Amino acid sequence: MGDMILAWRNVWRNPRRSLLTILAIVFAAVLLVFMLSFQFGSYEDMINATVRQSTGHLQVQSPGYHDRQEMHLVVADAQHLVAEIEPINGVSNVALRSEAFALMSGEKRSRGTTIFGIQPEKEKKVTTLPRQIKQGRYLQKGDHGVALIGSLLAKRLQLTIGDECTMLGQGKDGSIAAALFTIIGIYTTGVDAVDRATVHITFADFNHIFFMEKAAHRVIITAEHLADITPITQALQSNPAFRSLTILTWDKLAPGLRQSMELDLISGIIMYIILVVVVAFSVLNTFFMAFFERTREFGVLLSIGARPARLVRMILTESMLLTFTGIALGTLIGIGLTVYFSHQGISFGDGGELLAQYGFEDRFYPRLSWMSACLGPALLLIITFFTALIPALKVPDLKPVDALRSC
Amino acid sequence: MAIVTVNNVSRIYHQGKTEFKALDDVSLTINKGEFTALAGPSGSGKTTLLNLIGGIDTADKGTILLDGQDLSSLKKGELADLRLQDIGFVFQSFNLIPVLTAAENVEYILRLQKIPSSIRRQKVKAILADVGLADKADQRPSELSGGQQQRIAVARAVVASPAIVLADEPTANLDSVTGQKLLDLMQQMNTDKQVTFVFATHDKMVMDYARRVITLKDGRIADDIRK
Amino acid sequence: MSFPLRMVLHIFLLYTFLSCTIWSTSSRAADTSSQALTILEHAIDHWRGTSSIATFSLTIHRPDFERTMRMKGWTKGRQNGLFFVLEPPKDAGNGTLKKGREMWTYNPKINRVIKLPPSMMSQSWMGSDFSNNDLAKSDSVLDEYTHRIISEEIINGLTHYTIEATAKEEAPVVWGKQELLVREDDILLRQSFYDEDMVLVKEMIGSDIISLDDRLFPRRWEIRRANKADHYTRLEYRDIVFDVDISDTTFSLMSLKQKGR
Amino acid sequence: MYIILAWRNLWRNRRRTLIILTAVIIGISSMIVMAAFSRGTVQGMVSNSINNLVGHIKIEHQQHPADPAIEHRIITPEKLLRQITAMLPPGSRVVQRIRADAMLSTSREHVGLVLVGIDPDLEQGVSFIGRPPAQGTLFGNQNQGGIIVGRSLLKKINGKLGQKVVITCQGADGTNIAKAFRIQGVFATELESTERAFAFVQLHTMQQMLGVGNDITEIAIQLPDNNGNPPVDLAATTAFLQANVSDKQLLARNWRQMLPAISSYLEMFDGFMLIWYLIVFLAMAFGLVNTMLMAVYERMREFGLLQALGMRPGCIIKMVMSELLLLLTFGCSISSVAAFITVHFFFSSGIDLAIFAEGAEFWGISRIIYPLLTSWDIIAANSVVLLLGMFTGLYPALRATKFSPVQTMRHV
Repeated sequence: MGDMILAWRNVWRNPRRSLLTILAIVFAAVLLVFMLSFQFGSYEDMINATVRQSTGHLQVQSPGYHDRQEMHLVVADAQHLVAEIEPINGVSNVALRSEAFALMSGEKRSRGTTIFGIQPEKEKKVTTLPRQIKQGRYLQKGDHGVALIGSLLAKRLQLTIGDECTMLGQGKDGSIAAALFTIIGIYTTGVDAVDRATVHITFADFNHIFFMEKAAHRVIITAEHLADITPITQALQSNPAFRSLTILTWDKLAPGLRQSMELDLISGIIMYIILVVVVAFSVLNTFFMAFFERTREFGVLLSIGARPARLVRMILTESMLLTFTGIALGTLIGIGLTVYFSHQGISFGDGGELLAQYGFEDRFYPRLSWMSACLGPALLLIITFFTALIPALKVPDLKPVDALRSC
Repeated sequence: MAIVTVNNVSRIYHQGKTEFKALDDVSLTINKGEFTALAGPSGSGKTTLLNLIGGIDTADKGTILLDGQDLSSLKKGELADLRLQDIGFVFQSFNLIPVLTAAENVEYILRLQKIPSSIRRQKVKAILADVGLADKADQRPSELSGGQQQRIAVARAVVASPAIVLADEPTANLDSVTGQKLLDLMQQMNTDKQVTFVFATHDKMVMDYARRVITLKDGRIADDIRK
Repeated sequence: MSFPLRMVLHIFLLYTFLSCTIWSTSSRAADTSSQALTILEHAIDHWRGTSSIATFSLTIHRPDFERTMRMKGWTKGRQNGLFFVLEPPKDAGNGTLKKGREMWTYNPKINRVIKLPPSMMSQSWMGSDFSNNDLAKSDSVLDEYTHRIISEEIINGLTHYTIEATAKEEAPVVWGKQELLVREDDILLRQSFYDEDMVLVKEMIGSDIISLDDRLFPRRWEIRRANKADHYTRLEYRDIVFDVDISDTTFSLMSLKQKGR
Repeated sequence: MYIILAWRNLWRNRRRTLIILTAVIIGISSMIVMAAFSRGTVQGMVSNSINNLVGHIKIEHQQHPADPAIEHRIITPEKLLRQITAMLPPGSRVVQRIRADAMLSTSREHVGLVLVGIDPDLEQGVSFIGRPPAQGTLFGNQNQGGIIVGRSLLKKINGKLGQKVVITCQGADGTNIAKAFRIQGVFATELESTERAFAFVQLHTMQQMLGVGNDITEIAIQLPDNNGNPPVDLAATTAFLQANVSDKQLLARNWRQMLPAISSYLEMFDGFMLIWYLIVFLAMAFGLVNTMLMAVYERMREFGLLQALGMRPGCIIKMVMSELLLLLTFGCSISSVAAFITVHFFFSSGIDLAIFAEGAEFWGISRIIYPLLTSWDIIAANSVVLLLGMFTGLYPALRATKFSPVQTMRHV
């Protein structure tokens, strides 16, 4: 018969009231766990979407290339570096990519574009581009003399599948780089800048045309998980082969991305705090009622010699038991729900198409993590604790005689 | 030997602007082993006096010594400890904690005293047997009759061997047969274990049982009769 | 004109000039303006001739590499030019046609003539420190600027005029001013480009004056950005003939395509 | 009668009523304030996009969207402009523009951008360039050689007011054209990308430069202001224009067609808001039911007595419900006023997202968010709470009728 049991029994003195209170907390906990998992999940999707479309989780570049994409700022022996990177734990894919500014010309029109040299078989694992091909097909290993072209650029140059286009630019050494390509695929990413001014060719073609020798502009590393990025970075930094190179992580490669997520998270957290405060006020009433209807009992307890602090502790224990039950139940249900939907995914209906355009999955998958499972319940716990404190702290003011007299 | 010494105690209640002297310069002494009743009509100040002796109310004037200790010199926490160690309470009604069983209610005070659980259990068992409710140990107060509840209250009051047990109208909500049984029990405690009892009551039966009856009137001692 | 005679003339001119500056500073501006333009026109015409056919090498120097191309060029007047790469083999056949301010480029690998759109005009020409614009607008220093002689100096007996060309208000040129150093015998020795705040941006320096096709001529030209010592392009003439009769059809898209093949 | 009784009953336990009232007020006012901010954000996004040289309706050559070359232009638009103006509701604004890809060069930098020829006087209230520039001035008619560039572009080229820049572009005849301009004004917009993408010159200067006479590439139409809401008859007006312009080469599109992503987001937005209302309401509902239950149980004897006196269960339900209705109405009105005050007094100057500037840019939202309070949101939030709140009140009300007179009278 510990105080705990006493408190637990007190909780169930008015089962209906306690149940409703617990339900309110369960509701808040379920919602917080699920929504936070959902938010974190979508952040990971966002990171992955960006990462897939362009940056990768990590990149190795020549110093200065990130600020000014000049042809000659290359990672010299790129293939050799790939062999160094691939065995590192947590690395799921290493792709080489080069890019150059060049003049693309169709029959009548010309336009300055960015040409990407990619390794199709490796990019395929990380890029959303194959899914965004609206006409024709994606590049394949061994392709030669063929190009993928953005849909807006295609319209502008009046090109379609099977048409020839020419490309004129400058090689790494400044010499003239020119080539003739047959269009085999047209993509729409939904990002106008990409669709309007980019062309993709194979890495091998690029190397040949732009006299890159063994070099590449970017070594793009994709990690298994976001958490692997730091250890991979450390592994690279300690490797002498990378000493003269720059290692950049996704948040530096896409600076707006992190802030955009922070912004979203903060607005989310404001919403959650409002929610929790509303729940807390609902709960506060229960706590107060439980306190007032037992004033006389507290008088008896004080009379027989219980110290006020003990009673405060007892009341807090009761409230917290209620809260804990709610939070525990809610967290469990929330986790269950999250796990279910993390397999099932949540469809956004019509919105899905919109998202797909931007390289997102048309289904969202909430992702359970320690953070998403604990953050909401912890917030709930803290706020309800302070809520419970309000009535509990009235005990020391209680005079036994008055308490005994109250009905 | 004096357990309680009340010296020139006054207690004034304020109700709005009007003053009400519940106790007016009262002095008395209660010795160990006494079985005393504070009598008088409603508002005569008997409950106030009982509360003052029990340390759950404080005097405006005068001193109260309990077991030689001046109650007014004690802080809130010390007062609570004093009540815990030296005083047992029995109230008119709603005495027990509804969520605890009979045994647990009795045991609770021992827990507060931090007495080891083995000793606790023995003591509770013994005292429940003494009050004749050994078979009701695991019942909740709501499952007990009024008389049984008061017996448990008595058990709780005496289980920690306090210097004095204060009972405020313990028989008020009982029928006369049950009330008598309760008084028998307390009398037995008094004779067998030398527990000192002080009652605040206007029940004639209690006064009959008492060996000393102090009658209060308008906050003053009108009469003090030892039988 | 033989060398000693030229020298005498020079000294004479110098004295006259100096006395002019002393006596009539007020009338100098108008005078030097037209004089400066004349000097410049002569210099540019001297450099290019009414027409020319030249072979030259273009060396592009960067901190981490150096590359040399051998080229051949035809020019006619101030408007027309045609250039081809002869060596190295991987660049051979690449051609550029300039007509007025329009430029076309030809690449033998893709066998196409492509007109350079405005967006490409600021890109470097053949990987050098010349932009396409530098080529297309090479004579803009005459039309788009106002000129004055800011100093004259005699070095080795030859007067060197420093001409300041300030961009006209409405002129579609990015430079705030140019400073050109022209020797009295119409040889352009240096052309410096300044931004609007009159801070030096890049410089083209001629050196190694030799006689080519009976014309004194700086054989070597270097163009470099201010503050970038190991970042330059060097043009060296191998041989050049001036004032030859070149047909207008040479400067056509057809010939750009044919000559490159 | 019920209302007075209900009012008095409500205040029998002041603390309890105040607490649940606080919960309701926090709930509803935060619903509305959050809605105002979200709507402000979205509205900002929409108006940014519309102001971004899109307009409510745009008319251009049908090839121009895909291939914005100068040959896909609107030839001699005077008659067309008159025709269009006649077709539009009064108060509409019609502007003509000409745009072309161009290269902006200084002695050190070359930047590709879209050069737009505008009539600055007409652009006021139609696009961002109609606003007074951040620095410098808009060009008047006499000034032919002025150019207005974006703040970010100015920073990128390290330029200053009065500096000369050279614009190179392709003329109508295919030749390269270069022309010098002086930076006369600097515009600032919500989006950095816009500040880099556009530069503006006088419409006729650009027409002259390109050699196109009076031709233009687009006509943008701003429909009359509809209290901050997009015009309702947008689609119809667009279709009407498309059907009735005499030149069949032309294409009329409204912003919803031009900005499908924002448009579909906007369509989902009201749904999102309703979900948010529901969630906050649910959080509140548990407290509501609990409070009403307490209020009912506390008065068990009273209800028993009333029934014993012959009150019918329907009346008891009515009694409880009117208490709840009163509580909710009271809460709703206070919250709406509180939300109104919050939005109009505390956030009248908006929230500055400067520290998240890049993030805001990423979402395409403004750096400063101004809350937008609409009657829809106030009504929707209040009705969700009132309707569903009354629904939750049914349970305690029904409980109250279940107290049998005898049973409750015995209960102490």
